Amino acid sequence: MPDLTPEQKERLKDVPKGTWALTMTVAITMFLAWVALYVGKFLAQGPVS
Amino acid sequence: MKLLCTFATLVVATALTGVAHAQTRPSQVAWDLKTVNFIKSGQAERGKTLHAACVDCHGATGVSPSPDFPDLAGQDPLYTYKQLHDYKSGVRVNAIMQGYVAGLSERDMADLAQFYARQKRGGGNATPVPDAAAMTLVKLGDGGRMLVACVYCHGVGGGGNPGMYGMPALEGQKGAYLQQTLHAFASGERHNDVYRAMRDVARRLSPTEIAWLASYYSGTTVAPLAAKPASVGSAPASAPAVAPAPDAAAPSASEPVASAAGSGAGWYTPVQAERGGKLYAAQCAMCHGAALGGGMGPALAGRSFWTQWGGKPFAVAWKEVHAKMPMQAPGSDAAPVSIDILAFLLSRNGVPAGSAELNDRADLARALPAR
Amino acid sequence: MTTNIAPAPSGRLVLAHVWVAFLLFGVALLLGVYQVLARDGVLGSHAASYYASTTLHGVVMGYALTIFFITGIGYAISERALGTRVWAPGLAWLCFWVMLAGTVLAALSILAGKASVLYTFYPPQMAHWSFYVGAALLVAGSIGWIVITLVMSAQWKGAHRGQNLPLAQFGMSICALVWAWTMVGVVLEVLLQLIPLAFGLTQSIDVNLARALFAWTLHPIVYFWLIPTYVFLYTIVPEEAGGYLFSDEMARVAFVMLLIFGLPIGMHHLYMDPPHSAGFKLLQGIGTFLVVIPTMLTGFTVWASLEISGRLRGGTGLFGWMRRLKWDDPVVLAGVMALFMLILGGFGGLVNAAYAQNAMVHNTQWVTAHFHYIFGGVAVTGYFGLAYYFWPRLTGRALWAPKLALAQIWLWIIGMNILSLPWHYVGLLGMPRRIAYYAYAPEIAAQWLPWTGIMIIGGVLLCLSGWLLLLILFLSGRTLPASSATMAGGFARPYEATAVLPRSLNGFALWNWLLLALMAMAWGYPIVQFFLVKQYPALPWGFS
Amino acid sequence: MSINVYEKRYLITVSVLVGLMLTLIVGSFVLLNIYPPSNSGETIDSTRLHLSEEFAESNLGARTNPDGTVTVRLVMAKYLVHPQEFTIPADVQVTFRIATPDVVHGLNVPGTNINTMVVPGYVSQVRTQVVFPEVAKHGIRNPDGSVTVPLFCNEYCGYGHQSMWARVTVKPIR
Repeated sequence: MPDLTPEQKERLKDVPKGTWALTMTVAITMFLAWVALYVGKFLAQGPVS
Repeated sequence: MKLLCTFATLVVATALTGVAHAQTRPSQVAWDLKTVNFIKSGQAERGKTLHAACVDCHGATGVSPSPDFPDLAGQDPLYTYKQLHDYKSGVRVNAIMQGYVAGLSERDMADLAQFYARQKRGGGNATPVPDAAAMTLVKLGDGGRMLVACVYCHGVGGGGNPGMYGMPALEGQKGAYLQQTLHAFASGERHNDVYRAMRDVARRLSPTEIAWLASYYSGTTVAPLAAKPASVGSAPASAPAVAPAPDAAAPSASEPVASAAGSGAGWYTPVQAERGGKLYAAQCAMCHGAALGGGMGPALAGRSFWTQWGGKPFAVAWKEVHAKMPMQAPGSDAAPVSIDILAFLLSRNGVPAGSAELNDRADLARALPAR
Repeated sequence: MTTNIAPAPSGRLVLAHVWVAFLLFGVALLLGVYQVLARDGVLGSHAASYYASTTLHGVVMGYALTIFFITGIGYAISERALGTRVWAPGLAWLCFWVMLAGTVLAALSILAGKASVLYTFYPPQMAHWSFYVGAALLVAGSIGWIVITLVMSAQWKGAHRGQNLPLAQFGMSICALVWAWTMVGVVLEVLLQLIPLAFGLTQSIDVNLARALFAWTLHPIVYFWLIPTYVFLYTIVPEEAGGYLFSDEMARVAFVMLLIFGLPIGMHHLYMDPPHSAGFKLLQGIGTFLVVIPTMLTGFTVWASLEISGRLRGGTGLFGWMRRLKWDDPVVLAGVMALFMLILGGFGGLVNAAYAQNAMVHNTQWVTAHFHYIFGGVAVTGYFGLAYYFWPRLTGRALWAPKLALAQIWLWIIGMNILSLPWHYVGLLGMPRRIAYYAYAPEIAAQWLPWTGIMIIGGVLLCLSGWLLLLILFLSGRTLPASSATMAGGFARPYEATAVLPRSLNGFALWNWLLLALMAMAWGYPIVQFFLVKQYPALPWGFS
Repeated sequence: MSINVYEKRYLITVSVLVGLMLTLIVGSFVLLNIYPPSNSGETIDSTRLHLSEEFAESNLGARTNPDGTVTVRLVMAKYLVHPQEFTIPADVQVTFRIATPDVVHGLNVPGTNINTMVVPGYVSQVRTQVVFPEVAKHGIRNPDGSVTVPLFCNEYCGYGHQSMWARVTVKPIR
């Protein structure tokens, strides 16, 4: 653990909530976009085998 | 020359019977390793001796003296082999060639192919093409009509395409022959192209475009041909499930009938000329050329027609055709056959048609128009 | 105070590699502009020059730029991480000249129009033998770097018993292993099938075996290209941004997962190929989705490291730290932009990899848009960051104009978005790949024209940005006084204490065995089948 | 090995999302029989293709089978699709069987899932049902209500690659 001043520790208390929020939104958005394209265009175009 | 014509006609009967059968069979030549290596192993020297029989039509070194017969010099050996093989198997129909090829073995064909491949190509240097539109067709094709550019298969300048198997070189080829070939592909008369590759291209070209292309590749100027007379058995007997009917681009085989100046000036009926066209193709085309341009026999259209028969009584033409022709069996044609052929000849030289049929009694004394 | 700092010991070696890489990169960018203009019909229609250009563009970007840059920067990273000189620099130089000779040979063959078979070769269309020999030399030369990197790791671990191999060196060692495993496919194809056929020693070729071997390489080569950028994101960006690496262990886990999951999944390039059964395609399809996890893990860890730096610099609230990042530092900007591009680039990959959904986009421009976005947007942006970070440390001179470097990166990202976003859409419209000009019926091409027009702007911006990079690097090495940054500047320090790692996260033997098993399971039958079932080989064809 | 709690939650979420995607994919495979076109068992001697019985010149094009499904046989050869124009019905099972006598080609029809590689040595097979409204977005509407949509060669096969395509006319079922 790097030697942080108390003031630095105070600033870092919320890490990594921001990242969590950002990456969760990204992950879920990508998932929903993929499902939309999978169902909305791929399956809509008919079966394939 | 005489011997040749005689030989050719004897064979006609046998070839014609094979026509219907040959229609559906595809070319028997496939570019598998065995065939490609077999052709590569052809002996040009031995081919040279076999070539002796072909000199009359195809010239001493494979550069043909007559515009109706193709140059073979410098041609892709695989292509030459395939044409010979197709003639022998009857997939490609031509009275003369089938007669000649009947005696050739596959080894002979490979040797001939290698001999011709080593000869220097003939043909003039390509004169500038008459029209930019042809250049677009050659270099880019025409997307709307699904035409692929000629260069991709035949190479830049038509020099051939060694990267593909059996693609013919077009550069310097005889103009009339190129034109006839494209028309033959368009009508389906020639159908030894695998998977209709050339037929699907040719049927979409107009006669003017065909003339441009023939001019571009031959380096000579070729006049657009009225649609080729529908020769015997041209339409493929069993149309494939999706028979691409020749669309508007290739006009049907009706003859461009000269406008009859009143019934008196008319000499023949279009139907008669039509019949005559078929008979001409069967009996006379091989010596006088499918386009009446002449070959071994004299030309029967344009200047030679008018100097020989223009302004003279019809009887002169009648005696020449009915009594002396066909060359190998003079006078063997019945009167109606000769009359129909003459009607066709008149129609191709712009002599006016009319409502009354040409006949060998009433019209003998009438003088043909002069030009 | 300007102290004249001697450039890093192997500065010349690294600079030689990186300069070759970026000069070729500059040329390939010009070709890219030509292609985006040609396809829109602006420059008339010439199939021959278009396909030669596409081949050169692909070979340079996919093989030359990457191999030269990665090996060059690999030496610099290994030296800095381990604090020792590059092992056997003579071997490194020899390999450099072998790689250069191969690249020149292949490039000449392409420029002569004898090798327009694109960077994916496409047998049975055959190029001149010089093309294949050139490509083989380029790849063979890079083996030197693999050996050197792994030997340096082994030597360091020998001398530092019980210590964790520095993360940067761990990452580059994984990169070397990925490339060693990856190249097997294409090397077998080139040495055993293409070169013999090109020389006429054989007369026909099993096309589907060649495609399977190439697909073996075609996916993991992406991780060979990407891992240096991941090393940059994990070990350089957090330090440069004034923060800490969020988790050293998770970084190692991510690298190992990339190696293990990234290798045996190349069959998603063959989804539409008849010779492979739906079962094996599904097996490798599922494998492809597993490799999403290390990518997302990298995203999280690097964003968390940036969050630390942002908060230390006064950012508050859930996203306040993003505004406080060190946006004025080109190295940090490159890192952040690479992360953003990873999102959309990754999305394109999800669609391609989704088994049957590939039928929607296979061989359409969607695929081209995807890999421009992820290779151009993520990997190459990372290369810019690495170049800006190492230039002062290699040349002993300051970066010429950091502000201009920022502009160069912004220009690159904006250009890539203008180029690739319409490109994705045109792919969904069904526009096929690799068309030299619009030869279809006019009404069909009309649907794509507005978009391919916009793509020209993107292409031009990218080219400007690339040449701006060359200008900055050229002037940075020449004119200005010494920079204060020293070669000794360390890599990112971990935020949380990292205990001594289990042998498995410090060594590679375990992973190599596991990979052997996975590759046998994934590719065993799909490749061997071509020797079991009677095949009909194809004859060689030309491309003209 | 300590993993941060947020990171752990994030990884679990990502794993769940990946799991959902795989469920949708494997579900399509198992329930709807949707999988990439494969034909691993059917080799063919491409060098002698036009002499084969199925891919003879007269046997190409669209053909309605006794059971009402349609089989379209195509040959893709350097720079032409044979036949260049054919018609298929919408909402009917259509089976494409394609082969090549020369190099690797590929084909895709925008607005449909007809997409496969065509490689020497194997017969390619794609089964689908064309959905008329989707195809209509990409094609040109004909006076008789049918839509003509292009079929592209989508794999580089030489200098004529950009000129290689076919016209597919899709007839809606009344």
